[in-house]
Amino acid sequence: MRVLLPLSVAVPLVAAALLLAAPQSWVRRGFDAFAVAAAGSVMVICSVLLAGSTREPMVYWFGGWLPEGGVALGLVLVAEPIALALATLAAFLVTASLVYSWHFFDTTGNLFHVLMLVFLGAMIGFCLTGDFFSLFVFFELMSVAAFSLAGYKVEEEGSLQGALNFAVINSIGAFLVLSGIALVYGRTGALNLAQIGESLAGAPVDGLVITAFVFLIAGYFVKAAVVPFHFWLPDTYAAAPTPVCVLFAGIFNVLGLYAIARTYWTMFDGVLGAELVNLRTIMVGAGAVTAILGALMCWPQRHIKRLLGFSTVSHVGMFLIGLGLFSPVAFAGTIVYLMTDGLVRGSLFLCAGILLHRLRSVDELGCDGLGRSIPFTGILFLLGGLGLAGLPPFGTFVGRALIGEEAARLGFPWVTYLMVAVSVLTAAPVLRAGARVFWGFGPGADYNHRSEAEGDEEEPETTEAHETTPPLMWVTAAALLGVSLVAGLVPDLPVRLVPAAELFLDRGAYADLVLRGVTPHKLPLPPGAPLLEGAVTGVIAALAAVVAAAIGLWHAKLPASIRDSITRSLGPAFGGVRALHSGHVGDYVAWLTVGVAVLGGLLAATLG
Amino acid sequence: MELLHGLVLVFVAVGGTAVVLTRDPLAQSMVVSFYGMLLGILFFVFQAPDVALSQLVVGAVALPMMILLALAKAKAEKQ
Amino acid sequence: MSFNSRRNLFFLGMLGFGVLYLWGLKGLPDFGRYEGVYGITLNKVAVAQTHATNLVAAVTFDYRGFDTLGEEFILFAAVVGVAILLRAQRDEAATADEEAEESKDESRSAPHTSDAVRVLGLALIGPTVLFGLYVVAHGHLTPGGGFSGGVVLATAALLVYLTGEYVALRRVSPESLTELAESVGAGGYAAVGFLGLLAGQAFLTNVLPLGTTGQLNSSGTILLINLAVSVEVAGGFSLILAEFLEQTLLVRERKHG
Amino acid sequence: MSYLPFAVAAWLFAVGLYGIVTSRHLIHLVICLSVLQSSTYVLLLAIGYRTGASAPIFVEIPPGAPVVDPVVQALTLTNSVVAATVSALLLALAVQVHKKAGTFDPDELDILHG
Repeated sequence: MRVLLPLSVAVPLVAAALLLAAPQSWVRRGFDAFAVAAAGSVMVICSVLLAGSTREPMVYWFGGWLPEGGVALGLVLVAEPIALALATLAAFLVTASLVYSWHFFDTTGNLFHVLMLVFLGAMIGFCLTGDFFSLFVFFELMSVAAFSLAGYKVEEEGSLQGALNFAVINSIGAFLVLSGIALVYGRTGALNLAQIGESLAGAPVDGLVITAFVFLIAGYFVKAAVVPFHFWLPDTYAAAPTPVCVLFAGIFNVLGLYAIARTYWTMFDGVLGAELVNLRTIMVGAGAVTAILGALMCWPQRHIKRLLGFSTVSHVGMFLIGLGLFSPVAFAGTIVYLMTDGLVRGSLFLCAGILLHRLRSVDELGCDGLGRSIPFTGILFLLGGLGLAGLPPFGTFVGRALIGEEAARLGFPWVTYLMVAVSVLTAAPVLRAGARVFWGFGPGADYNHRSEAEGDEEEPETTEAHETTPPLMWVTAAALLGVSLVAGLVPDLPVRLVPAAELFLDRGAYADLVLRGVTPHKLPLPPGAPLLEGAVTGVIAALAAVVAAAIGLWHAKLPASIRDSITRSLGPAFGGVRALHSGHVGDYVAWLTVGVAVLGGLLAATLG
Repeated sequence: MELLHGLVLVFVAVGGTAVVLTRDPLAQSMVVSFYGMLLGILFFVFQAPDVALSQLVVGAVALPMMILLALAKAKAEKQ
Repeated sequence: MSFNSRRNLFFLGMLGFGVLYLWGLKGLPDFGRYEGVYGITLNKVAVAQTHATNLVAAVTFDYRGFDTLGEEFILFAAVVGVAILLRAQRDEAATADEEAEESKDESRSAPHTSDAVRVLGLALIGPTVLFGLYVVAHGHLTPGGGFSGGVVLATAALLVYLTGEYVALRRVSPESLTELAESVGAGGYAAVGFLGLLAGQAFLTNVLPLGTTGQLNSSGTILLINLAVSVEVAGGFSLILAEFLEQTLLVRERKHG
Repeated sequence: MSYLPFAVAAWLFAVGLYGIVTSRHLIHLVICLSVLQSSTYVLLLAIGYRTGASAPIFVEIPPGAPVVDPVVQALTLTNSVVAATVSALLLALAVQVHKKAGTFDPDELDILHG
């Protein structure tokens, strides 16, 4: 059982190396089958480990270097349920993407598959490692694989520019993280997370602690795409290959948030814990700003993948709120939310990929009504939109309700309303686009939409227009939606997650497990809370999203006075915010610098 | 020893600034090669011969080479 | 944003950023007074435990060997990425090849390389390879190892290209050769990890005989990993240089041909 | 004096960022990123330095002699080689952008906006 831990990382990496060595004369299907088999077996390994870790968390020391006297000499993987749940999700999404791309790329060669497997190995290593520098290494590995995958479509200018912006910003984020690691190493002389936590605990909060924390948070904010570190995301998502987008939207961003939780709960809780109230306010605030800005930016988009990119930004903001509440229940809710929501967004991207396959475009206006021939994809797309809004029984409503309740208990009663409003605002443009493309609702394509921005620059990923959709494409999209739906039907899902979240948030238990091999006590399941209220809210949110989508489609029919007042009051601010997303990498880096300064200022003012 | 450290550090700081302020990439590839060498010396002074060696082969040779090749490639395509 | 407003925004942010960073750095121990427990512990035990005299190699390839495996794959992924990005132009290269073959262009074999440069380059190849191998093989004893040695070896490959033997080399298909080196290097590292598992120990355990400290044949798997890394690094850098060079040469040739 | 190495690291970070923000050439921008990265090396090695200690190589020094921290060196060593390949990846991206857009100037790359 324990030996599966190193294998979960080593298997995908070795498979990638073997695949690169495979002769180019192999048929394309050979590469496909090998890659799917490798990713699938990693998924099995992760699920087995997940099941095992809920009974008993484990650690694995590489090279047999066990810690001596509380000092870690070597590197460690830690198997605990939350980390493994994310690792399993990563393996599932990679497998699904590889199955989906079976018919997708009309290219030969194995390089795409090689990078996908490296990406998978990096994500699992990132989830499981208990070492500070390994966290950075796998961060880099994930990023480098992601840069190359994002720029995969070299014949497209947008894809290349998006990848370049992505690479530059994420590299700067990585250097911020590395500087933070250096500062912490200078203070504690340790790289093991648990050991650092013990070394920092109880020390006074000083400049070094605050700066290191800000650098780490900012670096991971870049990855998670929190405002104002988010600019790279829509550029990249709009042009990256669809199977890669699924991974980006489903898991890549949220791993940034996961790293923040890891960083805080294993290392900084002992020193910053006394100021938790202030920290909570800052995190929830950052999350709220991100959620609102992302939701507003969804509206003017007509490029469907870019629209889904902004909805990712917005939902990351909501996850950050859940995470930033720093409580086990909210954390459990966040995990449920981000996993089920990631599946829904992944499915939406896959539907957009089918559009690209059949219609050679993902421009909402350009495809007006053209999707009538593929109604089944349309139904999946609309269901996905409703899933974003949190319609029961999609698992999304469970997570949202849990975060909302806990936020109210901690003194943020507005969080519930904000989250419902934001999910309505992100779901409505998706529903609008779906209704227009697949059923031709709304005024025709010649109707003068407010957006003149990027339309159909995107080149199709397959060489010719296709008359049919290969079954594997929509089956994968349906599978992702289905899993999200089933998750919402599991009775007491959040309740089952709360003990795992409590373990994650317990710095002492983590250190005992890693440094002294003490298995934590099994925590009792808390009483199940009825989520009836959350379900009702979910239905209301879905209805509101449908209404908002209808307004989006037919807003020309609104009385002129209402339209004018909306344009007057929101127009200039809207235009200003849109103009900030300039596609200029220098602008993005300037904003990043400002973001670090603001975060630093806030933390210094409240904690220092 | 103290003086040596200070001197090399100042050189590195000036070198890094010079790399950034050299706006023409062709000239910059020369400056960055020199900067790579300065860093190598600094690491040697910091008692890190391993890092110094890899910095010399990478920073002073391999990286500038790649820059030159990238520039040559772009230029060749333009013609 | 205009250039000036972008720069001003940056300066504004940098003011806060800089103050924050300098404030953080003040919390570090004074320069030269560092007493980190990790390093101190390793200084005491590492030579006895690994029989490597170069502590940096012991840390890189043994204690923190799993990290270095990750780093190896960063290199691996970056090289595959370069191959992907320059892939489209390979089609053009193929077209250029055909054109050249049709016209039987003699200038292909040695574009713009004077004889003096060729002789000098050829003469340098041998010593460079030897030096690279020396650096790799002594990595566990003295400064060097697979990372720096691998780059030196790649420089030898570059000399081959520069002296105009490039086209000759192309006949043995450097792409597939270097790709093979990539996977052998990265896969070989992982294989050393599995060696530990086969011996019933943890992944990446140093299970080979450690030998006598200070001897070339010592320190067990550290030496093996060093070799795997050198293959990986040399292959990776050669592939990158080849990808860039191929285009430059071919485009130049096309123009002349 | 004891603060100077750290200040130099901070300076390199700031200068690298400045170069990226004000860059008008993508290849220049990639090189500035490598300057930024060198900041982290200087910081790590400066942290691990110990006055009067030798390099952590026990060939000509007796066992147990004071040496500088080997861990930061290991971290920097692998990083510096890997970083060069990542720079190569960025350069390849820049070259491809130039091929498609016909320019290296970020100001003229304007297809991604809104």
